[in-house]
Amino acid sequence: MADDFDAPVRAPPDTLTLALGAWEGPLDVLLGLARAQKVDLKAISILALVDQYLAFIADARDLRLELAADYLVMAAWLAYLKSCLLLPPDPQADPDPHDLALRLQFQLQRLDAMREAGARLLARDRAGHDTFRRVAPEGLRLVASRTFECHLYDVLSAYGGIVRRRERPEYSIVRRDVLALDEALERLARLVGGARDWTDLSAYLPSAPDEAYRRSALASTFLAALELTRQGRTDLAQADAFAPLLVRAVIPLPPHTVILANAGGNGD
Amino acid sequence: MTDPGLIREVEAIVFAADAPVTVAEITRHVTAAGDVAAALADLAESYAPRGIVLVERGGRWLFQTAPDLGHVLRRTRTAPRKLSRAAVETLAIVAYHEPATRAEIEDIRGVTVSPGTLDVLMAAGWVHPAGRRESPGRPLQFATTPGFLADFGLADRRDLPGIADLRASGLLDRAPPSGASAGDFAGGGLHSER
Amino acid sequence: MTDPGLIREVEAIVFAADAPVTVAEITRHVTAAGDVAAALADLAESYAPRGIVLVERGGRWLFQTAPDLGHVLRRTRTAPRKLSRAAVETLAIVAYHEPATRAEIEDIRGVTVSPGTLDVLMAAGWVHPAGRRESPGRPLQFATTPGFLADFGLADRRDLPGIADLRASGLLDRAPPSGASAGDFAGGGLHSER
Repeated sequence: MADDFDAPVRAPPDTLTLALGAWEGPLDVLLGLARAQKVDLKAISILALVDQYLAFIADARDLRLELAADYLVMAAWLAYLKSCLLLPPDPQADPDPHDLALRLQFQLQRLDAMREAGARLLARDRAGHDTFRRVAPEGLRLVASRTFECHLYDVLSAYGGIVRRRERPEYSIVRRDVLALDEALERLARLVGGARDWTDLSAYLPSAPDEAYRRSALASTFLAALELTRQGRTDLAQADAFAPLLVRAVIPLPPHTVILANAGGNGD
Repeated sequence: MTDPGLIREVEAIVFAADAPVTVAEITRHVTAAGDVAAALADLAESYAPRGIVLVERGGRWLFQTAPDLGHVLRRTRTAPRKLSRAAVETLAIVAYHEPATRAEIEDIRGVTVSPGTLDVLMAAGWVHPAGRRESPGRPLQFATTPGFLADFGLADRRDLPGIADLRASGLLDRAPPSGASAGDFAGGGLHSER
Repeated sequence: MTDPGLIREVEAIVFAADAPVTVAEITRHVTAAGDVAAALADLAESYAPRGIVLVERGGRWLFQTAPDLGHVLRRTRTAPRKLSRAAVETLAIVAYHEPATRAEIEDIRGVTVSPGTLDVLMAAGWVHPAGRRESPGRPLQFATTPGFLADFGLADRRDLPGIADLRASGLLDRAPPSGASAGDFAGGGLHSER
């Protein structure tokens, strides 16, 4: 197999070497023989070509060269083709031997054309042979920049979301921040207990640093005092408008029994 | 004027060389006669206004792209990315509470703020460091940039809708300046702890 | 005349690209406004007499040294590996018949395609698989690449030497014009199967 593409692609026309390694199969040999006829491939004599091929194979055998099977298959097929071509024309023959001959001619022409095309391709201005490019171009770079998509609405709704998230725990805390009425009732009843002396109601207010809690406690404790008085369990007295509101126990009672009864009916 | 044939050879040799070449190396390869150094000078002059220029670096010649065209070869394409929810929330908190420290942002969001989140907002040009808080640890504070107002179509930070309503409801009240640590800020403002 | 700023940018882009570039690729990089194709045409014209030329190969543009300076530059480079006769024939068959199946290559050459032949052409970047033929067995097809056109100095496939004549003479058809029973012939004789 020739590795040198600059060498002539075809074998020299007159001397057909018998070194089979130089041939790329039976079609290559046939093309070499056809070119040796020194005529246009369209005008070659198929019969002469067959004879030359069979002679080539006979020579190879005489020299005891090992022939690959496809060379022998071709020889057998060409011998058959020759016999068909020499017989009187038989309209029933299928395939028509003349079509087969045409087909062989076409194949030789086609292979020859591709050899020619390959040679002409190699003769062009080839990269690395006739033309040269930059060895290490820098390359182009497309860098995706970091632009971020965000709209005012996104910011506002995010902030709204944060606020809503924070509101939930706050409600539960605020509820603990007031002194509920039932809690105030229980607390006042417990604190007043059996105290028969008049005592300023404000003395019973819880002391807390939180202003809001203290105001809530004032309101609920006042209401608790009114409720306990309505139930007849405490007395309330006031000397004057805005004067201290005084409270005292009427009957000492265990606180929890009463409170449970009243808490249900007077929740608000 | 140098022989145009020599100039063409020199031009091709420098272009196809696998590294910058010296005058001696070029001389070894040219087939046309003449002064290679003069050919290089002529070439450099004729290329000067082009997008490709011929330059000498330490006695070696090479073609390179014109220095002012770097931005063309390394073209940046804008590929808008959506901000993460964490980033949007952080941006909102900074906008409503600025200047805000990272601890404050974390306290308000109720989750830690990953370092990348503020980086993204700074890369976007919407948030920037705004000095240190004069409180223990002197934490860095963050504020929005004029670019934030411009990008979000706000003339002023006061234009942030709803901020007045939120403040009136007590939800945005800052802690008194005396208790300036992060915990106190949160305690006085958006939530209360007992 | 095209904007000189655009021409400079196009010049730098083609020069810096690590492979031949299409007009679309160039357009993605330029910052100056204008007709990139017109700028390329102007550039090609201004480079034509130089030692470096701007050429179009298969719709892609590249700078290369002027072909007549090959003898100067060959001395600076190690010669590329030579192609075997089988490889040259196979390349020609693929180029002129593409897409071509392995069976078609074998039918034309009359021998089996050795495994290394197509590999060499694919490694060189000249041939690549191009889908399957919708015929029994769905054989793989091969076609040439844009790199093949660039490396063999072909503006496009119509530039393949003599392809119009070959097509007109029917030599690129699968069977002789007479319409003989080609299949029987190939099966019985010339086509060697192993």
